[in-house]
Formats: sequence, structure tokens, C-alpha cells
Amino acid sequence: MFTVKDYRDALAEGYLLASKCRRCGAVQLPPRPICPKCGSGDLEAFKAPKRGRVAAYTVIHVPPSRFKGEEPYAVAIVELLEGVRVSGRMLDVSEADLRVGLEVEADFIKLGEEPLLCFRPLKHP
Amino acid sequence: MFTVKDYRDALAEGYLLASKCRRCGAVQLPPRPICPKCGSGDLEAFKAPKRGRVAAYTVIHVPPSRFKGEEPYAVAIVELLEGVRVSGRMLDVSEADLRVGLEVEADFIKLGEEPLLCFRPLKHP
Amino acid sequence: MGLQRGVAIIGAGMTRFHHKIHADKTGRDLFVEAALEAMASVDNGIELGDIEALFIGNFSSDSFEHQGHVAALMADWLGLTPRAATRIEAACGSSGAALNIGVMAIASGLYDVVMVGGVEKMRTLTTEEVTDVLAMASDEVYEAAVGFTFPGLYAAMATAHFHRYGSTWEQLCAVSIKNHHNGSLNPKAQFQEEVIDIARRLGERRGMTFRDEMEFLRSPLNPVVAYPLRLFDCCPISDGAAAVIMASEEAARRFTDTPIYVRGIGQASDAMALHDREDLTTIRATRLAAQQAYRMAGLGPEDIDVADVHDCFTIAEVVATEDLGFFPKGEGGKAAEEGRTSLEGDKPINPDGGLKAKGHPVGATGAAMAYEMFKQLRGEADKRQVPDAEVGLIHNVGASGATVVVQIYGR
Amino acid sequence: MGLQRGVAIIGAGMTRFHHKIHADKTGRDLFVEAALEAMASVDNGIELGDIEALFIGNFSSDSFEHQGHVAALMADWLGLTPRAATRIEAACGSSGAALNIGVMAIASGLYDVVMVGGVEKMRTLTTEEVTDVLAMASDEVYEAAVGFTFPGLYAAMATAHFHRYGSTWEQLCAVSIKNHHNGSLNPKAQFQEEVIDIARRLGERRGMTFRDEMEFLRSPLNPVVAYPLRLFDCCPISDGAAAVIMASEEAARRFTDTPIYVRGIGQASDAMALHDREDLTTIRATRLAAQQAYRMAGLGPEDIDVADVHDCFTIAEVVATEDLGFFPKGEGGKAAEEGRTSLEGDKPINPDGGLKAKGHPVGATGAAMAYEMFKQLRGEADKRQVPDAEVGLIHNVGASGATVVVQIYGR
Ligand SMILES: [Zn+2]
Ligand SMILES: [Zn+2]
Repeated sequence: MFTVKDYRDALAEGYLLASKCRRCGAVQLPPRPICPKCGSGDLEAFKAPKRGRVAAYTVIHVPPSRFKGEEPYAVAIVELLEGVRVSGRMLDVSEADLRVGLEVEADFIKLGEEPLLCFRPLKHP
Repeated sequence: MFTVKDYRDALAEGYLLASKCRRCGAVQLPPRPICPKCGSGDLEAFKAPKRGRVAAYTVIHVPPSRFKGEEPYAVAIVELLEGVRVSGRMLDVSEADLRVGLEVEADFIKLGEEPLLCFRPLKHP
Repeated sequence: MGLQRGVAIIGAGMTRFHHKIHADKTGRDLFVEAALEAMASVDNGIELGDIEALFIGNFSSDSFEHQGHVAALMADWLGLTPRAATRIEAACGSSGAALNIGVMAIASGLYDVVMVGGVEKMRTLTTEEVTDVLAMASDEVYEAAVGFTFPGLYAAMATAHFHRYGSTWEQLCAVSIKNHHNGSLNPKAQFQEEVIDIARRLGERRGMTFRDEMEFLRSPLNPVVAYPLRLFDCCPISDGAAAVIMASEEAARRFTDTPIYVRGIGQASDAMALHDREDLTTIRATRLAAQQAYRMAGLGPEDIDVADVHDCFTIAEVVATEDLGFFPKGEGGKAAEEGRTSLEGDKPINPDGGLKAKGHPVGATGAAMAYEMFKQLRGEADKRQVPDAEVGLIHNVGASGATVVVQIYGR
Repeated sequence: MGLQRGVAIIGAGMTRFHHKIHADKTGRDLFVEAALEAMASVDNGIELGDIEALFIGNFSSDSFEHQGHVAALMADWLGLTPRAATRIEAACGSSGAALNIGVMAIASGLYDVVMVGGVEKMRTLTTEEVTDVLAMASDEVYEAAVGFTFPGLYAAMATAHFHRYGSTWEQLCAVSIKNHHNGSLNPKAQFQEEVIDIARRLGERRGMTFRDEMEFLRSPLNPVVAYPLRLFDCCPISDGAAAVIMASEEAARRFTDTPIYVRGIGQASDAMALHDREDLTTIRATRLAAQQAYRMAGLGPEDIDVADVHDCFTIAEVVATEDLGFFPKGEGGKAAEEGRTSLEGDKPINPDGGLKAKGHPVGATGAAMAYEMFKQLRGEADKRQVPDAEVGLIHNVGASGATVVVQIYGR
């Protein structure tokens, strides 16, 4: 049974752990103990792709106290696969360039002790 | 309508604010907005007596973090009037002398910024 | 199977919601004030002894007042002990969820009369600390940890809504201006001032003048909180409490000739994390909770004369008016801009000023919505009265939509 | 008016309660584990889609995991969305209160099948910090502020009880020894070791030998927590979750031939502050909640074959067995000493080890008590089975007695 720790351990190691339902094929990111689509507990782990597109975003100007001093900072919801999204911090992008549809790639950094999922705009060669 | 602040202000000034129901005579310490005996909101303030007897007590050896370092310290429930009790810190008494029925007198000190209700054993002349 | 017994509201009260005037009061002081007003509002009078149970919505007195177990505390302070007292928590939907439980408690046959209240004393903390506490209502591990705040989640919804439907920030401003107008008519509202008057007042202090509201709202006096949402897109931080008294239909007649009947109730959940929702521009739990309530009431969106919807942010009101079926999907912003949701419009929304102007002591908001409908449907809403309002709806959301409660009332 | 529909428990599950083995799990992980076990225990099988609503007891995930809004989170993680999910909080009585709401929810006619669970992940904090969090369940302003802790409040009750009835600390030790014995028979218990075996194990490490349990319990290896209560008078800090599935009597028959029927429920409140109670040696809310439950069931204390009572501290079990009417006031300690509450006694109490040995993840405790009665009354309690148990009672207390819930079950 996948736990929160499995996902966080994967983040710390530099990849996005997802699960796929062996019964109905639905994908969960982070991995879950139960498939929310069909209720099956028969799920297999896989590494989610690191590239995706911004589905929604914001720039935080009034931060919670734990991130005080970092403002303004951008956060985005990124779609990695059809219908599979995740939240992450946006780096290396100006407020003007941030938009829905922007192509991004995941990066894995640490904020103090904690792994932090980040995204950066994809640089086309 | 009496509020929590009224009681705390009184503590800071060195007395115990109580209320008495004008309808049924019931006494409330701390003062309350409503008489719990009869539901009346017609209550008058008065200063509760400072002397009473220990009705129950304990000596805290595992403190909450805000009182860490003060342990062991004694806390008592003191009966000031028939059926009217209050909780306070016990000072100037050994664990051996602390007992139900002990005569005590209220004292008002500060713990940092906060007023703290204390009791000391009554010294008979 | 439907509810085994009908339920009605027979009394309602609330404190003014405010960020300053309650500085000297604790949560228990606020709740007692609201509860006493609710009792005083019962036409034929009511005694404490008539109230058989208490349900209290509260989000996090743990964080705000270092006080848990608050339902027992409120019962104690109001003089309701030894009656059963239970706290219900569903983030900003806490007292909405408590209202549903109040209905079930009576319909079950266990109680004839109960009080349902809500309370939140928030102004014990700084704005940053409050932001931190509110973020607990989202998914700590997957959202809050990467930096999402509560305004941030709704801001993200706004960007998705703008992108998909072409709605605009200017449409959101129409919501804010309308709600401030309604608040100016409501003596219980935290802000009782039109946006244009606030613009004039603040401008004078800084030697600035504004041609109209929009110039003010675009100015630095309306700073960005979470892009694209600015200060005037966000509800304030508030202290306050509200309470309603519910009774079985049969018991209700003893207390008043004009009870307000609960016609339908609904509640749904959804993924905690916004990113996990099927559609970022819709709160699915709103659709499902509304469906349940409409079905139970045998009514549809077209039958609703007045509604209090959960406008914690301006975009939330737009999305809610769509998801409740008042306007086609994507046209909520346009409807606001056209004045259709104003007191004079065809679908008056948040006549009390909404969370935006009335204030949002989070745990008290659902109960305060029920208070407003009690006043509106009894024709007691004074300057903010929606004429001939016979059917009212409340819509109370927990966090970014993981909990939604809907209730429909009728005269 | 009584409940409009009968209610039964058709399934129950729980994690083991523990202070260490769940270190790598969060609250949501624990709850899912308990919920899946509850579902697997339903004789004829059950699907997630059969469960129409979720009620979760939780004391303060706010403080322990910086996570509010936990009912929606649990629904999400279990795959129960979009079903209604509501968190109930009444301190250590949280999931007891949730059980009562589950009963009302079904009796109201709104739902046929609901899940009621409880969860608490406490071992994220140090013992001092946990002490701080638990103190929030008492009156912050009038009790916690002067230095009362949660053990301290029960310790004060003990001094009053000793003074008035001549009961003794040695009698409290009998409760602890008995509950550790029962825990040693329960694979879900945190401590599965007799006190004498613990004495031997700890003694060996320090080169000490103990003649019997009492010599060990009087030794420095059993330090004072809050005089007169020592470590072995106190329940431990635990992580864990529990869940039961409830159904209307009619729906229950689809799922099992041996449902456990809810015969009576009760809930009462009292003053938050211990000092404000009428009598410091009695928990009045226990008496009143039990009265309600006995009346609804048409039963009395003499009819109860087995009971789980809230022994957060040894003195609490003594007071509970008196207030529930099992023994005359003041004689609960004597009854424990005489073995009357042991598995072989005439009134077996806490066959699962109680909070003392089974553990006490506070928000999960009421649901775990219902789990135990489900097992006992179905004859599935293995080594700790009370022979021929037909009627069971649970007694779940919030804090020092400001909330008490009682439920009575029958085959
Ligand atoms: Zn599946
Ligand atoms: Zn009186």
C-alpha cells in the first residue's frame, strides 16, 4: 500500500512516483492506496514524466509565515499526462512569461530539510 | 455582559471577579454572561473572597512545553465559597504538606506578561 | 429514503463580523452574543431548557486560541450544559456542515429543538500566521508544502477560468463592487462602505484621486495578494459568531407562526488538492451538493429567489453562480458585470455583502448564511431586502472545494 | 420521540495502536488501513460505492500534522469522494461523538450506510508538545493557563476521590495490571505485555529485581507524571485509526447475518473546567449520557455483559465504573482490586486492554471501542473473548468529562 512517505522519498531521490491501477488503468499522482476511479487496491508504481504544461498558476505576494521573505514567488498546477496534474513551485520564469499552456520540466530541490518539487520552463534547443 | 477579559483584568489588578445572579442567587467564578443555574443574564459583579480550602490538587512532574523547567509544580482546585471553586498554582507548600482541606489564600503574580492566579497556605498567627 | 421529519429554522442571531471591534472578546464571548440574539429572535420566546443539543462549526480554535473541544466550552458558557454539544469541522464549510447535521439530528427523531452555531476568533494572529492556518485546509503535503496559500488556490482557479472562458479580472471587480454595496446596507457587515467611498477616503489620505472604482482597483492601493487576485478580490480576516435554532416542523409551530422551512440539503466532497480535480474551472462538489438539495426540495436553480454563495474570493462567487446552475458555465463573470446578481438583478446574490464585505470568520460563515436567509425569507432584511423572496439557498465551501454544503429554504 | 429507524454495525476495522511502528505513516495512511479492514470484515462484502457518507473523529490534526479539513482528506485518500465527509471533534471523545452522529444520520433517513472512523497521528511531537496539545481540551483560560495538564486534572480527581471515599493508589494499580493483562491478549494493543513481565525486562536492564508488580510500580522505574498518578496510571501517546460501518437495520441484512445493533445512545456535556463541576469525584456527563442510553435500550447497568470504558488514566476507569452504575459510588477501586472487572470477573471492563494498554490515539478511541464491541458480541475476540457476551457498552470521554458519549450494543 503506497504511503505519503513513498512519494516524498521519491521526491528526495529526484523523481515523481505515480501509480497505475491494474484493474482500470487509471493513473494516480501521488500514488494512492486505492484507485479513486474503481476502488481497486491493486496498483503498480511508475515514474511519472517530468515534462508537462501549466494548467493554472499564481504568484504569491502574501506568503504563509514559513515562506516569509520568499515573496513574490510563483506556484503552478502542471499537467504531466492527460488529466494527471501536480502542484509545484515555478522557478526561472517572470510573471509576464507565466501562462496557461507553458511547457515546463520538473526539478527537485531541497528547502531546508524538505524536498520541494519545482518546475522550470522547458528550453527548446 | 461579562467577558473573559473582565476576569483577566481583575486578576491583573489583584482580585477575583465573580458574578451573582440577581434572579436565583447563584454565584459564578469567573463571572459568566449567563447564569448556568437559571439562564438569567441579570448578573452583578462582586469580588470573591481570597481565602478558601484545597478541594483537590496535583503536583505536575511532566509539564506542558510552556511551563517546561518549572516542574515539579503544584496546582490546586480551591473552594472559596460553598460550591464555588477555582484553579490556581500552589506556592510555598511542600508536596508532603499539600492535602485536601488545606486553608489557602489567593495571591496574584505575573508569569511573563500573563497574570497568574496563585494560592499560598494560610499562615495562622 | 427521504428525511423522516421536516425541519425548520425558528430563530437566528449573529454578532457583527469585524476585524477590530471584537479585539477584547474571546471565541466564547462572541458565540454567547450570537446565541442570545438567536434566542431573542424566536417570536414566541424560548428558554435555554428547550434546546436539546448544540452543534458548533469551528475551523481551528486550536490554532487561533489554543483551545480545542469548543462545543462543550460554548455549551458551558451559554449555560446549556448538560446538553450534548459537538463541534463540526470542514474548514470554511464548518458551520454549513453543522447545519446539515442539525437537520439530521432532528429528522432522526432524537431531538426536537437544537442550536447550530459557528464561531471563529481569528484576529489573535498576524496576517502571515492566519495565512499559515488557512493553508491547513488544503492538502498540507501536496499543496501547502510547495507554497500554495488559500488565496493562491483560488487565484490558480481564476487563471484557468480566464484561459478557458475568456472571463476577466474586471468581471471579478464587479463582484467586489456589488458586495461592498450590499455590505453598506447591512449593519452586521464588517465593511459597510461602497468601494468608491473607500477609494475616496484612502485616496484623500495619500493625495490621490480616482475617476472611478476601476481606477482605484487598478492602483497600488489595491495590492496583489496572489496574482491575479488583489486585496479587493479577497474576503477579510474576521472575528465573529452566528447561531440558528432549528426545530422539527411540529415543534416549530409552538415557537413561531413564520418558521423558515429547510426544503433541501446536500453535501459532497472532492479531492483535497485542487490539482486532483477533474476540472479546475468548476467546483464539482458544488454541483453535486446542489443536485441533492434541488432534488430533495423538488426545485431547480430557476426557483431560487435569493442566495448566499461562498465568495471567499471574487472568482469563487463567479464559479459558484455557474456551478449552482444560475448561469451557464463560463458566464458567471458576465452576469455579475451586467448587474444580474445585484439586489435589483434577476438573481440577487449575497445581499448581505457576502464574505467579501460582510466578513468571513471561517467557522461562522455557514451559520451566518442561514441567518441571512432567515431574515430575507421573513422579510426582515431592511435595506438589503430582496423583494418577495420566498425561496433562498446557501452555499458554503470548505477550502478550495473539497467540501461543499448547500441548503435550500422556503417560507 | 425515539430514533425513527434502527441502526446496526456491519463491519469494523482498526490499525494496531502504537507509538513506534507507524512512524513512517501519516494520518491518512493510518485511516485508509483501518477503513479497508472494516470493509473486508463485512460478511457479504461491500463496495466503496455502498458507503454514502463519512464521519471522522479527530482531535487535533491541526497541531499534530498541520492539517485541517481531515474528513475530506480521508474521503479523498480512501477513494470515497464525492461522498459527504465531515469531521467531528470532542477532544478524546471525538469518534464517540461521531458514532452518535452516524446513528442520527442513518435514523434521519438521509443515508442507509455510512462509515464512522477516528484517527490521530500524535507521535509527530515530543511528549511535552503533546502535553501542550492535550491541554487544549481543557479550559485554556482557567485551567491550562495556571499549569493544569491533562494527567493533572485526573490526578486532582484522584486526590478528591481518595479523600472522600478512602480509595487508594494501590486500587488504581489493580486497574493498570488488569488492563496490561488484557492487552497481552490483544494483537491490536500497543502494549502486549503483563506489568510483571515489563518489570522483569526493565529490571534486568538496570540490575534490579522486583518481588511483584507493586514493588515495581512503587519504584523509580514508574515515575510520577502528576501526583498521585504515575507512568503506569497513564495511557500512552499513540498513533492509530479505527473505523466501523453502520447501516439501517433494513440495509444491514443485505451485508451480514450477524449485525450488531445499536440499542441505545447518549451524550451529555458539563462545565469545561473541572473546578466548575458539581462533584469532583463524579463525571456527571457519564451519568447523564448513560441514563439516556439505558433508557433508549430499555436496559440497566446490570444487563451489560462487557464494557469498554474511557481509562485515559486508571482513576478514570474507577470513576467510570461507578458513574455507569456498575458499582456503588466509591467502590470502583475496591471492585477492581477484587478482580470483578477482569475477563473472568462478573463485570469485565476493557477486555481489549483499555486506553492504558491498547493505546489512545485520541480521536480514534471511540471508534476503536465500537470495534471491540463488534468483535466481542460476534464472539470474534479470540483470547480476550468475554464468554457469551450479548450486550456491550462503550463509554468515551472528552477531556476531563466536559463531553461523554455512551452507546449500548446488542446481538
Ligand atoms: Zn482502478
Ligand atoms: Zn440564576
